[in-house]
Amino acid sequence: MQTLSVVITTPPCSYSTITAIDYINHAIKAGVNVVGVFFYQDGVLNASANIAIANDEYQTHKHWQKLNTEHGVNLHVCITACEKRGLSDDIGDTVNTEVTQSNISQYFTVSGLGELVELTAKSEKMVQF
Amino acid sequence: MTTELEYNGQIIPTDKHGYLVDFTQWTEELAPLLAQSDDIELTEAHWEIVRFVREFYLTYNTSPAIRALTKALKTKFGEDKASSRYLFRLFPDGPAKQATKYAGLPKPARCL
Amino acid sequence: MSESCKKIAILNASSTINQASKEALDAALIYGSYEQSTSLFFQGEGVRQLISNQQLETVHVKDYLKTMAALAFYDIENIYACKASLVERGLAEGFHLDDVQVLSSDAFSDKLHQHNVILRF
Amino acid sequence: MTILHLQRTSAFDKNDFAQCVLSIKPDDALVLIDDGCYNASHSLFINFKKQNPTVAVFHIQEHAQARAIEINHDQSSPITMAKLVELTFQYNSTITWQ
Repeated sequence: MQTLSVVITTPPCSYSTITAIDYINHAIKAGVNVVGVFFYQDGVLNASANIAIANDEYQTHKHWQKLNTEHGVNLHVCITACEKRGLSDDIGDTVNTEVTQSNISQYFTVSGLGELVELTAKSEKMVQF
Repeated sequence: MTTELEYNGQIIPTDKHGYLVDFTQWTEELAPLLAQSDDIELTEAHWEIVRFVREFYLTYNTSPAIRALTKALKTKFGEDKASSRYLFRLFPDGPAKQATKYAGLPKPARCL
Repeated sequence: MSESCKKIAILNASSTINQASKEALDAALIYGSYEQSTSLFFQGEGVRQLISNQQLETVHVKDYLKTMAALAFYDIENIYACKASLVERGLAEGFHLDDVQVLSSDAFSDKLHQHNVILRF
Repeated sequence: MTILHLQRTSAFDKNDFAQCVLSIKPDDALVLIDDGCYNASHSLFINFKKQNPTVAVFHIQEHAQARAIEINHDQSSPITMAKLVELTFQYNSTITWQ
């Protein structure tokens, strides 16, 4: 089976991201094993749990969700790139509070660049969008 | 969890993970205080690494990831002190994480 | 991961004072620290990252260029710059790194073609 | 080894395409994607075609259509996204010029 990983560096509101999702869906349809998607640079913004896009526009975040839930595609975000951009899985982890919260969508996995290296090693092809 | 250290009547701010906010405020006297929060008493072996990591940071503007650290240590101290086993014995939570803290450096990026 | 003997190329295409350039270096360092054979390529605006005497701190940008001097500790030894990009910008080969190989467009592309994975930032 | 070049930006806007054409070898292929389709009428593309008549060139048909770009089929072959997936596996590596 052909294996593929994809690196996303474009934000959710960029039309370029639509092309990436389209490409991944076609890869799955062709029977390619999509090992994982790695979100880096502004691409990590796709993982925000707070994205709201008007109903008559392309629902980038829902398409990522679908790739994860229906096709089991692992969506990895670089946590360092996330935190720089206001996305975190431990909001509230400051003095006097034990509660940690996350503004990263549950369909995404908090990872580091090490995961990019893993995906590179595990996939026949790596395509950047 | 504190967000500052008090030393000699001076208040030195730290981040929520206990790392100094401003690495230029570090002095050698602060290292044992920083190590205390992890229940570590600094020995000469610890100091070698702490000083080395600080020098690395001042030269390259980054803290070395574990592999780069061992490689750099090998050149200076030889094979024995450059194994990650040796380093983890000194810094059980991870040499990159702990040695940088005691050296007054910023917390290494979580993904590195 | 030791079974992987892929060669990784990080193609740097952004100018110096640009978050993308720093994040590209971070990615390169990670590949290096996982013992992946990694090369750095500088082309287009990317060649500006190699020029010496830049003072990033003047505009409050962390001087990540200093980190490039540590590349050898990450086993990153192949650093290539595109000659045409330098010439086009009127830049002399005054680099802050010693081991930069300046290559013609053809030779630069030949080197790129020796890599299995190419990421461009 | 061979490279599949994915050109996503327009040379009328950015200079990625100028670097892309310098990097293409005879056995590589070029795919115009997204705004990359605009390059079909850019002098860089026209010169590239003249100098490298044998290099395979493709464009994503829907991407050209969306932008009302007419591309002469002897300049570039229209392909679908499904074909792009196939191409990914026919070349050793890909570079995304964006």
